[in-house]
Amino acid sequence: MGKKHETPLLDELKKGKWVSFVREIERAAEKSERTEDLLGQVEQSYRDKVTHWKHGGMAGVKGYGAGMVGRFTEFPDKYPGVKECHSMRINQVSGFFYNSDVLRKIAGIAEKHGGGLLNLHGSTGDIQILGLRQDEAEEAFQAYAELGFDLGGGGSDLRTPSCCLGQARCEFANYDTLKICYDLTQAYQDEMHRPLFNYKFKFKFSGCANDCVASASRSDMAFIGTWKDSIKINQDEVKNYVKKLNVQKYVIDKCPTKCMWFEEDNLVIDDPNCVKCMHCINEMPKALRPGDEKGASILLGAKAPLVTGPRMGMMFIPFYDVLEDSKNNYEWLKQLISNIWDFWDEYGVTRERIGELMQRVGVVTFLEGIGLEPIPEMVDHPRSNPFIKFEDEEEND
Amino acid sequence: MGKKHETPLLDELKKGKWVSFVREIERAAEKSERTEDLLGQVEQSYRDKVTHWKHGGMAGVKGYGAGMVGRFTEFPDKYPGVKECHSMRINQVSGFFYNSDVLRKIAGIAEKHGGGLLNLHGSTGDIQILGLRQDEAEEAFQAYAELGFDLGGGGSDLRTPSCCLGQARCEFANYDTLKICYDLTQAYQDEMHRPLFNYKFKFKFSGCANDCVASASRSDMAFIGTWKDSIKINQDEVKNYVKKLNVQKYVIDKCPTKCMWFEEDNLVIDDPNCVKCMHCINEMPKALRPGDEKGASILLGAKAPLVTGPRMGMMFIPFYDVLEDSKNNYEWLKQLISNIWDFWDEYGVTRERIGELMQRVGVVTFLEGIGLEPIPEMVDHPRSNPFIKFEDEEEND
Amino acid sequence: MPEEAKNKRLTDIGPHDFHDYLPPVIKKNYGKWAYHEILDAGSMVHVAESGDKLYTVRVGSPRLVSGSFVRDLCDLADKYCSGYLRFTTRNNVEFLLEDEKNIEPLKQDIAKLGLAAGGIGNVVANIVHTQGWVHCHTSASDASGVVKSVMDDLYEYFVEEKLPAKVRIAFACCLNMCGSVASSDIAILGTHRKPPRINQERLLNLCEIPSTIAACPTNSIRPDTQDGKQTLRINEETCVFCGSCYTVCPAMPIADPATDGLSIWVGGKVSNARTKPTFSKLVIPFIPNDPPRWPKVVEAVKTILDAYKEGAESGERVVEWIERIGWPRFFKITGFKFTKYHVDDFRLAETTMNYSSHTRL
Amino acid sequence: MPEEAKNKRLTDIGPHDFHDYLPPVIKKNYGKWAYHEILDAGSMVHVAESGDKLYTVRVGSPRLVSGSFVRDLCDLADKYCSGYLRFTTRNNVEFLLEDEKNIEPLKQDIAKLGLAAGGIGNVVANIVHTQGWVHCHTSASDASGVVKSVMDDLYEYFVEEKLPAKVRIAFACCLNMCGSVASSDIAILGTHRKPPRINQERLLNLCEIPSTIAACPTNSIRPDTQDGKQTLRINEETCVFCGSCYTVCPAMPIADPATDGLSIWVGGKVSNARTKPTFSKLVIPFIPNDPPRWPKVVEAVKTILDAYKEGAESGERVVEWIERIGWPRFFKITGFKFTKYHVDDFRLAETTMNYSSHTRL
Ligand code: SRM
Ligand code: SRM
Ligand code: SRM
Ligand code: SRM
Ligand code: SF4
Ligand code: SF4
Ligand code: SF4
Ligand code: SF4
Ligand code: SF4
Ligand code: SF4
Ligand code: SF4
Ligand code: SF4
Repeated sequence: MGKKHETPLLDELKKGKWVSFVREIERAAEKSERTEDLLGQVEQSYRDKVTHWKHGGMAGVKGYGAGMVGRFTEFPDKYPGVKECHSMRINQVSGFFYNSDVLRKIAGIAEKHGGGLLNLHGSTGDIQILGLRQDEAEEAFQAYAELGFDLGGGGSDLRTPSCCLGQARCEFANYDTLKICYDLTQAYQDEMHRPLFNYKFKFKFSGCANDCVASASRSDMAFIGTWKDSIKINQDEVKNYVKKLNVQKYVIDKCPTKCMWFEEDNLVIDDPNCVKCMHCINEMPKALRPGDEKGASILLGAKAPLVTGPRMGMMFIPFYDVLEDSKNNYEWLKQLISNIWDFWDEYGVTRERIGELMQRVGVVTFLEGIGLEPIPEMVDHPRSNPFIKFEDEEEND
Repeated sequence: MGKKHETPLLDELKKGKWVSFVREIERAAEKSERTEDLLGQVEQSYRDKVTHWKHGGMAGVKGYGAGMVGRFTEFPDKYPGVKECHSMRINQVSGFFYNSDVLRKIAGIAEKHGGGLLNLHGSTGDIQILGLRQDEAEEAFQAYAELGFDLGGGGSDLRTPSCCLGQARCEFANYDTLKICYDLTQAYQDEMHRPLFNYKFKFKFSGCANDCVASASRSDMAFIGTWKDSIKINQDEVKNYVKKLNVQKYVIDKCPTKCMWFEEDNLVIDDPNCVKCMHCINEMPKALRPGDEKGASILLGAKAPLVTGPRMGMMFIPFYDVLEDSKNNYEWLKQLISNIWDFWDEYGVTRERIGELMQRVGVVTFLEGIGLEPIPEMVDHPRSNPFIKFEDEEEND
Repeated sequence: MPEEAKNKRLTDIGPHDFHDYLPPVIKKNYGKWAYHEILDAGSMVHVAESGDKLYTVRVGSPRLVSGSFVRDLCDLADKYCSGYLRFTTRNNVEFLLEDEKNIEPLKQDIAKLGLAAGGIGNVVANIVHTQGWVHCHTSASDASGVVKSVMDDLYEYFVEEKLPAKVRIAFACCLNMCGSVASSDIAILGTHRKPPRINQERLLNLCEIPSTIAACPTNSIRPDTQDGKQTLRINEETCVFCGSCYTVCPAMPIADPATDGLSIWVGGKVSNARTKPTFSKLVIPFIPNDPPRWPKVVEAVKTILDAYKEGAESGERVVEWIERIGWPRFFKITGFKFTKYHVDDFRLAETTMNYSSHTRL
Repeated sequence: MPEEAKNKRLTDIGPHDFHDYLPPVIKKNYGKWAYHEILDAGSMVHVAESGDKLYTVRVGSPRLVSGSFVRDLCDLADKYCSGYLRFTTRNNVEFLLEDEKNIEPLKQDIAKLGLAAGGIGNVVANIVHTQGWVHCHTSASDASGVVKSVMDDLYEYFVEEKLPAKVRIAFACCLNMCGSVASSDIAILGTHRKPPRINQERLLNLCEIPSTIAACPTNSIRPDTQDGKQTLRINEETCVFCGSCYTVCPAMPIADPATDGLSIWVGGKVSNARTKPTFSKLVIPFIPNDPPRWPKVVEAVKTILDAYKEGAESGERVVEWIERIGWPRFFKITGFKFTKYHVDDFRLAETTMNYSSHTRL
């Protein structure tokens, strides 16, 4: 089969050992004329060293303000197949678990209604289907819905929550990341599909401080598993590790609070001083395990650099008892979320993420607004400048 | 002898084991009526819980804009002796070395022309003589001058430089702090006595990173001794320390760059990774000594909190060869200082310290202004936000 | 699916319930895993308290895949693990096996498809990345092409555990940073170097003046009038080419073939293991776009990785290594030039300076 | 002094040359010291490469001293060390002895004068402080009185080495911080809590409007007119009571007997030993003035010192101890209350937050 567009530059990217995305576009193009045009346009970008997509343009399905990203080529005549080349975001399964049956169907719909190309997965966690036309959107959407899948977030709304695989396969998980991710996604369908926020809002759930879903740097509200009681130590296994690993150098000396040491052959941990960083457990998973009183810390405000610089999640709730609250349909958490969203709604400006709002109004004002008390766990250290805004009630201390 | 003013509150401060300043004021008051009034006024402040000094007012000697702080009481009728109660700043001897002869004379002048009270020393380092009247100032000044002492700084000028005792008694000193402090003070007499700067400017000189004159937090230009080559190790003495000290725990584990370890019984230091923090040398002064290629780091911009928050000195010159430059009458250093003062003069605003100016215009602009290149030693880490202001010349990199 | 549902338009059903896709061994041992062991860079085993074992074989993916690719995976899953598979948070594929004996044959089939088993343990993980010229309008560079070029070069580090610790590389094609660029061991970032060009006509139709002004991190956008019409003016002296205005206002394109390219960042980290999460820091301010294979970018990443491999102690992430040896030495070892661009000049710039006498000489 | 000099008015002669006051043993061994040993909290010996020894006896001073005090010291110096003595950078007196045998008799004479030998090694050093009600117009509290009260209570820690490391305490009577308050192990700071009161009449005569406005860290001062005359207005909502305006403009007094007092800070450090220099951090936002002996301030300092002595490992400065155990535990142990005032809200506030999941539970 002759190629519709010559792609000498892209062909260079079929060389080398790593699996080639060019080969993948070509495989999709074999079945889809529009993807042939996509190939052509990308080749032209490689030649011109510039993108050839127009900015924005609408795409979506009825009753939803989110879930699709509109995309139009600058050269509809040259590449008519990508005159419209929208992408559709399909909410992934918690933990990205699938079976072959459903995956084949997902791919099938992408081929039937789109360009046969998918992102597995997008950076937020959606299954992305590339190359849809607006007039096919509804049909594709319903096909996925019939398979039991809905659209993900987009625009100024709650973005598709995602999580690490947690208790499904990981011995480190301190709470059920898959379940809370699923439950909250279901609870906030309206907030996901109909953008009414000032800007995007992201939840991510990691089962422990390793943060395998990078929640601390990429979500407005990050849940990071932790525990309250003591690390469980299997001293026999410790002794086994000592045989093969320099435990002093690689484990103990790297504990951030220096709260562990050997007493004779036994490993001792000063648990009240442990910050649940996971390092020792990572290094000796057979010997050490998180305690029994498990839950999650909640960090707020992470985001990408624009406009005021990149932000990491800031500690707000040192310990949230996920399991207990889940029995109450997450009543406590939902109240907190609602307080946050209300405050954001009232005081935030357009295109201001929650982290930027916190920074602008000040953490204390934000805390008062959402009904939390300041605690030392929130700060790296107390203030070092003397410009204290005393208030009247304090006068007669 | 009956007391002129009753001081029941201050009398409470004569109790206790620590030497009492009240007793000192009283001893001075025994010989000085004005100091009796001082005692009365301070007692009244203790009663009223508020200072009773007026703000400012002039005091000084002819041809000098600095060296005295004017002070007037709110109650000249009640405490006529402190109607005027100025203080005079006498430039200390480098390293605060004196002998009994000169000290007695210094005290004598303070008693003859002032209230007989001194600060040994003021926070900047001056000998402060308290309780002078303007009409006595000239006489007191000349009396000190005849003793070989001049006034210190004050107002918007170069403040009295000060230093740790350095090579006079300390084995850690990497350059002659006393000499450079003396030489530069002499070189900049005009800048000290006739305030023409935007605000104050302070030099302080510490012989090593222990910074015994707290230069890094209290001087616009801090000189902190360091060395370029290797720490000298006396392995025999190391072995002696090992007998009495847990060297691994208290020395090696606390090295900030972890650049030292034992190889068999010998201590090994990866000197290129040593940041000359002094810790190991402090702990084992008999075993370890700074290298031979000695000099100083220069840090700029420290200051007290007002107006933009407290600042520590910022690394600008990792290594300045003090000894070599002193042979050239400090030609290199004086050029740098002149560049800094010129830039400050041109771009600084009134009451803006050099650290605040650097912060306001940006470090790179400041570097360009004073003729230095940016080097990685100046930063804790390179930028992490992506807002790079590329300039045209870089275009075709 | 019941009949009435079929005829009704389905909305707000939410994501599929994950329970439906968990393999039986997971369902049985959910939340009851005891420990894991890494077998090699391509496989690991998780052992449950019950003694049950789950074997995982991980396979690199380009993330942008065809339906055929998906079916290839499904075929292998059917053949070796009852059809169960998952994707990782970094877009790798994981086959979930109950039978250890299937690992080797599966790996052979994987190789036959031209794919690589790997990515587990102390490896270069799959590069998290974004759309680039394939789909986005703001990109300063392509995404997939750079990633492919780099991964070809680092292939050995994906398929074998040869590094002191995990190395996470991320790519984003513009400062919006849809990848994890702000906090990766090594990050590659699409970078513009010219101010946006204002299209006065389109501006009036397409853009909201206040939100465009508010989008600028450096306050470089001011309202203006031209020929009596309301428009915007850009202060080119202060513009930092971030493209934020273009994101909000399509009438201010910023991409420029002659001056766009990439910057390189290192030393970010998200995990809380040992040290707190930290951002990536600039090491190479700019490398011009050089498609199709961006050799200088590839070389830069390799230089960093080689220096890291050579210098880091076992268990040290990139940032931990650099902080131990110091940034001056990092620049010396890699040969990268330290310039004024490396000195932060944004909002919190002053907090990035060295306030101490600590320095290597 | 030559005749002509006597008749000429002397100016710009600069400080006395230090060489004139160095004892012979120092002159001989200048720059050639080999090591030192601390003999007890009041004395130490420095040994030169030549083998020569210099004994130092350190004595606490209130800094604000009378001529008689100076003569007392001089008499001792004459008796025991040929008249040589010096002051330290923290205002202690040091006698510089060549003969070890003189240490004990000197110490006895010191005791007779009601003075204390001490301050060397792991002690509470003399408190660096400022003028207070004795001489300054901005003070929110007295200086010497608070210092005396605290030192009486901590006396044993000055005369004996009982602490894990050196503890530096500093006092400043206002936010100008003429003492080292911004970077001390424990700091006591005079603190106002009401906005300045503007005296309209004096304002016009005494103050420069622009520099007064510029003096404000929170931009709380605005130009205003009253009865047609130019004056200033203070935004009391944003004023942080720093007194900076009063420093520049005498017509805006801020001291207020009813509301002035002290705040307590900990964990600052200037030396570069081990860790970089760091600022003191707020622990008690406010304690009302309670002369003559400020019992609550004394108690607060003692509480901190006791907790430190109990909890720190040998060699740990206060900040190193707190960072090891964490601020939450510090507040728990001391019983101090963590309030909204502890959360920074000034310019760089956001850099003081905990951006991690690290937390003690
Ligand atoms: C598709 C996706 C990249 C990918 O290749 O995977 C993506 C693509 C776009 N992102 Fe993103 N973002 C994607 C995940 C992210 C992430 C990562 C995450 O969610 O974990 C981030 C960083 C985290 C964060 O939110 O801070 C991210 C930060 C941004 C930003 C900057 C937001 C900010 O507050 O600074 C923008 C700009 C905007 O929203 O206006 C943006 C905007 C965009 C737009 C819509 C372009 C634009 O100018 O409006 C891109 C559409 C590209 C296209 O044509 O397909 N994208 N974007 C990701 C969503 C797929 C999915 O649903 O799974
Ligand atoms: C006397 C002395 C305190 C003492 O008891 O020792 C002192 C006393 C005053 N200082 Fe100071 N400062 C003294 C050392 C310091 C230091 C410490 C140092 O130099 O090492 C600092 C902090 C370091 C620094 O410079 O940043 C210091 C930072 C200030 C400031 C804040 C400067 C700033 O940039 O933020 C002011 C306010 C001003 O200058 O307007 C100030 C202002 C004052 C004034 C002149 C009051 C005023 O409002 O103008 C005080 C006069 C008090 C009086 O009546 O005697 N004083 N002042 C010290 C000078 C004695 C000497 O010459 O040896
Ligand atoms: C499968 C996955 C979770 C998922 O839900 O998909 C996962 C799985 C595991 N992670 Fe992870 N991590 C996964 C993404 C991450 C991420 C997120 C990311 O890279 O974007 C991080 C944070 C990265 C960062 O800090 O920048 C992450 C930081 C860790 C760490 C901390 C490493 C460190 O020392 O900093 C550990 C602990 C360890 O390796 O010892 C860890 C440990 C593990 C363990 C050993 C947990 C376990 O017992 O099962 C799993 C296998 C490790 C491996 O791959 O070597 N995982 N892990 C993700 C695989 C991504 C991939 O395909 O490469
Ligand atoms: C005499 C004096 C210098 C002077 O020119 O007057 C001095 C003298 C010595 N200092 Fe110092 N330091 C002196 C003020 C300082 C200061 C400044 C200050 O306190 O304002 C500092 C910085 C304080 C800070 O970090 O906040 C200082 C931080 C040090 C250190 C670092 C301690 C640490 O681990 O952080 C050492 C090293 C040590 O003690 O092991 C040190 C060590 C020494 C040695 C052992 C140096 C030597 O070999 O002679 C001297 C005797 C130590 C002692 O007193 O225990 N000196 N030393 C000062 C005595 C002040 C006093 O009367 O108490
Ligand atoms: S974040 Fe923790 S619980 Fe989740 S997969 Fe990673 S290591 Fe396991
Ligand atoms: S989890 Fe981290 S902080 Fe806690 S004991 Fe282990 S290494 Fe230390
Ligand atoms: S700063 Fe260094 S050289 Fe100077 S006295 Fe202190 S320890 Fe000695
Ligand atoms: S001086 Fe400091 S950095 Fe250098 S080896 Fe000694 S402890 Fe380490
Ligand atoms: S990083 Fe920028 S260019 Fe790339 S997909 Fe995201 S918004 Fe588009
Ligand atoms: S590119 Fe960025 S800095 Fe430049 S005008 Fe637009 S928003 Fe402002
Ligand atoms: S700290 Fe303030 S009140 Fe005290 S002497 Fe200095 S300027 Fe005066
Ligand atoms: S006291 Fe300080 S904050 Fe208040 S008005 Fe004066 S300068 Fe401004």
